[in-house]
Amino acid sequence: MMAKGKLKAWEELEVGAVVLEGGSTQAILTGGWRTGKKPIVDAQKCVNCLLCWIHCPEPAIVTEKAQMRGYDYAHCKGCGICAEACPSGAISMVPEERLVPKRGWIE
Amino acid sequence: MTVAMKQKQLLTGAEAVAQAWRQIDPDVVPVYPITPQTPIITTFSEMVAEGLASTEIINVESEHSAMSAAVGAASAGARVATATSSQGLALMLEICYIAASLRLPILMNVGARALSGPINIHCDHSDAYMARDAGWVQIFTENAQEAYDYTLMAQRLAEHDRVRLPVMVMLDGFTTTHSADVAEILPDDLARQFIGEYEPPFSLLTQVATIGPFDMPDYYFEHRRAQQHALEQVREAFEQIQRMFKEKSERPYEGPFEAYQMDDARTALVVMGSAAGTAKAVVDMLRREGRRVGLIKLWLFRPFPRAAIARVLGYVDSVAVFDRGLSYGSFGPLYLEVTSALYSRVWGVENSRRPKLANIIYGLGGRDLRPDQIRKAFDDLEAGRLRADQLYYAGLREEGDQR
Amino acid sequence: MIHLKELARREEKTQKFFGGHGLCAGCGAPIVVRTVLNAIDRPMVVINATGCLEVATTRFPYTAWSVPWIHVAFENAAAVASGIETAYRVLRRKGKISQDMVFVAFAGDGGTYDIGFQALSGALERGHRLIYICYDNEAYMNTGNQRSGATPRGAYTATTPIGSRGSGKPQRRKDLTEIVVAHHIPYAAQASISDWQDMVMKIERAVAADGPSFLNVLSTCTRGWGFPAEKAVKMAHLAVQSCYWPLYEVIDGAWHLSYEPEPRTAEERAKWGRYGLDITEWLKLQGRFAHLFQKKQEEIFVRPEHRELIAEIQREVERDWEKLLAKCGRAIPVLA
Amino acid sequence: MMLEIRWHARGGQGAITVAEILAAVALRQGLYVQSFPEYGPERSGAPLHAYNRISDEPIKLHSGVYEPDIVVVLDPTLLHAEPVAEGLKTEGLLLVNTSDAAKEMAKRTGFRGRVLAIPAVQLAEQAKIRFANVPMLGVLLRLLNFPLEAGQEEFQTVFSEKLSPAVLEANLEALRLGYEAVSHESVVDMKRGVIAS
Repeated sequence: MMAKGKLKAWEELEVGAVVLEGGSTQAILTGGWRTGKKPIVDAQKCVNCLLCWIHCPEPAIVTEKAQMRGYDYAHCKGCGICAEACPSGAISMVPEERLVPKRGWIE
Repeated sequence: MTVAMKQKQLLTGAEAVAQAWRQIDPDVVPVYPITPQTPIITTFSEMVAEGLASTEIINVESEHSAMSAAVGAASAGARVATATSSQGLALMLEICYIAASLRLPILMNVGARALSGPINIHCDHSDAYMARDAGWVQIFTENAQEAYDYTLMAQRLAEHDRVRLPVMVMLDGFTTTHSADVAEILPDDLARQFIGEYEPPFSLLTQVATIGPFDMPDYYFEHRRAQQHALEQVREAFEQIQRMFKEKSERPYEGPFEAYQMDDARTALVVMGSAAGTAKAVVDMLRREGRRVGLIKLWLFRPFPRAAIARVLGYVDSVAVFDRGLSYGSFGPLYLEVTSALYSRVWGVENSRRPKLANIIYGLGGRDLRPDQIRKAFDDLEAGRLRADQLYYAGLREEGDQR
Repeated sequence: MIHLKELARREEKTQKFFGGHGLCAGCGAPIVVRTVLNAIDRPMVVINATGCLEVATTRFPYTAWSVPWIHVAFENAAAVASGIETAYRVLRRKGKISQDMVFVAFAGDGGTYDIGFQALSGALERGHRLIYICYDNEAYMNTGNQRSGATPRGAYTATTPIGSRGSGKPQRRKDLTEIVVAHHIPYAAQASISDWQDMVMKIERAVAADGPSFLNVLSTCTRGWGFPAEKAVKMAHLAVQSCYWPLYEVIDGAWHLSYEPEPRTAEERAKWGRYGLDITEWLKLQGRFAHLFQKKQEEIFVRPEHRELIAEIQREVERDWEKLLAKCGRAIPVLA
Repeated sequence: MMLEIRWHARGGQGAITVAEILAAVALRQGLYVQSFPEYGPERSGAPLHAYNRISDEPIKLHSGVYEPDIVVVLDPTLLHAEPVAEGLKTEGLLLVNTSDAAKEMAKRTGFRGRVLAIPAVQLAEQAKIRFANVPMLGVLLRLLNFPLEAGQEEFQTVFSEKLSPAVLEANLEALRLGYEAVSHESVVDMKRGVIAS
């Protein structure tokens, strides 16, 4: 019962079980794995060193023109590595229910 | 080796296969030595060293890596061939299943040899039988000529767009691989015309894709059914390619087996590999004595031609199936296929009737099958001395038998 | 030397590895993968051995990869890569392929130290130009943390359990990188997810190597090692600081030390041993070594019955470090 | 008569453990049991399912559970991740760990049968243990008319070496809190297999 649309019949499958659509795990919303905490980032404190970005195992940190711009909560599993890695204390883990801007980027 | 017209040559089976490889000119050939197929790869290596083939040979460190490298190269869109025997086929078998599942058109020649233990380097079909469920097309050849012919045909079959499966071509260890025999090699241009250029339907080097995904129960069954479908498409492609080869070679290959003197035969043998030659000689002898005998020599063992076998054996009183291997705890694999095919046939149609059957195990570990032993099989069959539910062994020393 | 911003720009332009995969929260493996994929700015084919990374990122019909990717089996990543690399050379020679490409094999420690070692050794000895990356999390994690040749001495795993007659893995771990160097390949190195700059530099050198290259990358495992997910990078850092996991590279047989540990914080300075952080500072934070320690009011002490083992582990780390210094042509500091 | 239960949880929340303890308790009551997870790479946080079969006759089935009599949802966030009530018999019971009202759960899942909402997380906090699985086990013991002591004994045999005395005590307390949380509900009638409301 995982996130699945209609399952294909055998005749509809690619020869050799090849998967042609790259990066299709995006459809799986692993954000649901968070167990109560999620990261948010304080724009004032963020020095854009990107240490959070390089250590994110998903990836779930959004950058624009190499600038940290918050989180892809659809996939972030809430591991907290970014909060540990942040040298300027810009990232903090907050309760899941806390209302935050779309990507947790606190202006 | 300039060849004006088709010429007869003295070639061992291994050399004949090497000639086929030279004309196929595969891009990549991973090789690992194992008796009795080694002369295939050493002869071919000399050809490459002489610039007679543009192949890149990989001298891998095991047969497991030979098939792994073959899978890698084929998934990169290269034309790939390799060869092995016995223990080598056993070691790489894990990857053979995967090559078939990935639908990669890998050509593999197998110098059929007994499986250990005890270790034995001589011929039988136990290695090929072991691989019969791996999802490969399996073709057995009788002699150097057939080894050459079917290796060329196997390349076309593997790449056929409705097949796209790896193909195994067996030639009997020593009896065929190492015995010099007369064989006719196609002129290079004719051979290359027949083989054609390879346009890979897929290449990892030019396309983004994930090959070899992780299947959960929700998709594995469907992927396997799709693989069975590919094997169901082989028969038609096989006969189409035989016709195309006949135009180039004038050698009349037709259908999944050769029916030898079967038109009015009352008793028949079913056999694969080099022993079929000996059996044909015995059939000729008995025919001269006025006895209505014949034999079926099977080329295509996978996919097994059930309907065709059941049809041709529907007009014979009794049949002995010769197996050069044994499914321990049961009967010979060829016998199991034949009986299953006959059992599922509708009888009485076009006055067909179910023949009496018997399974004779022969030639394990290189034990020779002599003409007198084949004659005895025909005699026993005709005298009704052979039962369907018992195993018989030709050429085995047993207590109490009158040597 | 690439800066993080350049790497981020690359991922923005062409993302090669996507979220939504099934690796545990805080897994080290995708950190290795992303760093490698972003550090290589060239068309590539990835060859992945069976293991956590492969299983969790390609559950049909989904895939986290958007570069050509292939998995065949557990023990043959290097052999499959050899086949692809050879096909590439032939097809390029025949003019059927023109672009310049690299071939990157990813495998865990089980797939590299143990079951895949033979294929790796063959590929290295044959000189195929491939980049083999071992994400080393020191046990068979996909099957639930069973011991491998990379598991450290004394560690609990499901196959080296703790009991009256069992106290973790009895043997020392295999020094695979050294064995790889013995294949006379142009480039081999050890790296860690805690030192991205060092890892990126080593990946670039691996790409430039004219022949096989090998990176053994320490990749921590929150479930198998037993520490909170957010400490994943710190656990690797402490392994490096304690000289347990030295960072070095071997270029055409010449050994070069990449980093000589010095204390980064007062806390580290307080627990600094002869060459690096005292090994207990790393061991005591992990569940797989919990049986060697006991906790008294927030302080963690070595259990008396395991003092000898811990001392032996510390000595082994120091002896290995001294051997490494010697190979890197560094004088061994005389004890003050 | 056979009762089939499907547990919905995420990896690391202890669903498989409590499903096994439930089976062990039912076995102690002289019943035939099965307990099995949905096999697949379990990862902490990822959705997973565990199953029980409890019967007064030997159980021969070795297939999945497709029409459970009871669905237990340990993690309420799963309600929007997957169809938790799929296949649940109309006369079955949907048991959800949530502080929301049962009506809310019925609306969200579209299940029109009986729904029981139990704030197991609060019970866990009250007993100072981490997860809601143990209080929910207490609820089920009560629903299936198994004595609390049998559950506590079973829990002890499984965990006495693994947990410190304090933590073990807290878990037994959580079990009791769960058990008490449904005192007024009438129990499952094992003979008729119908969830008597």
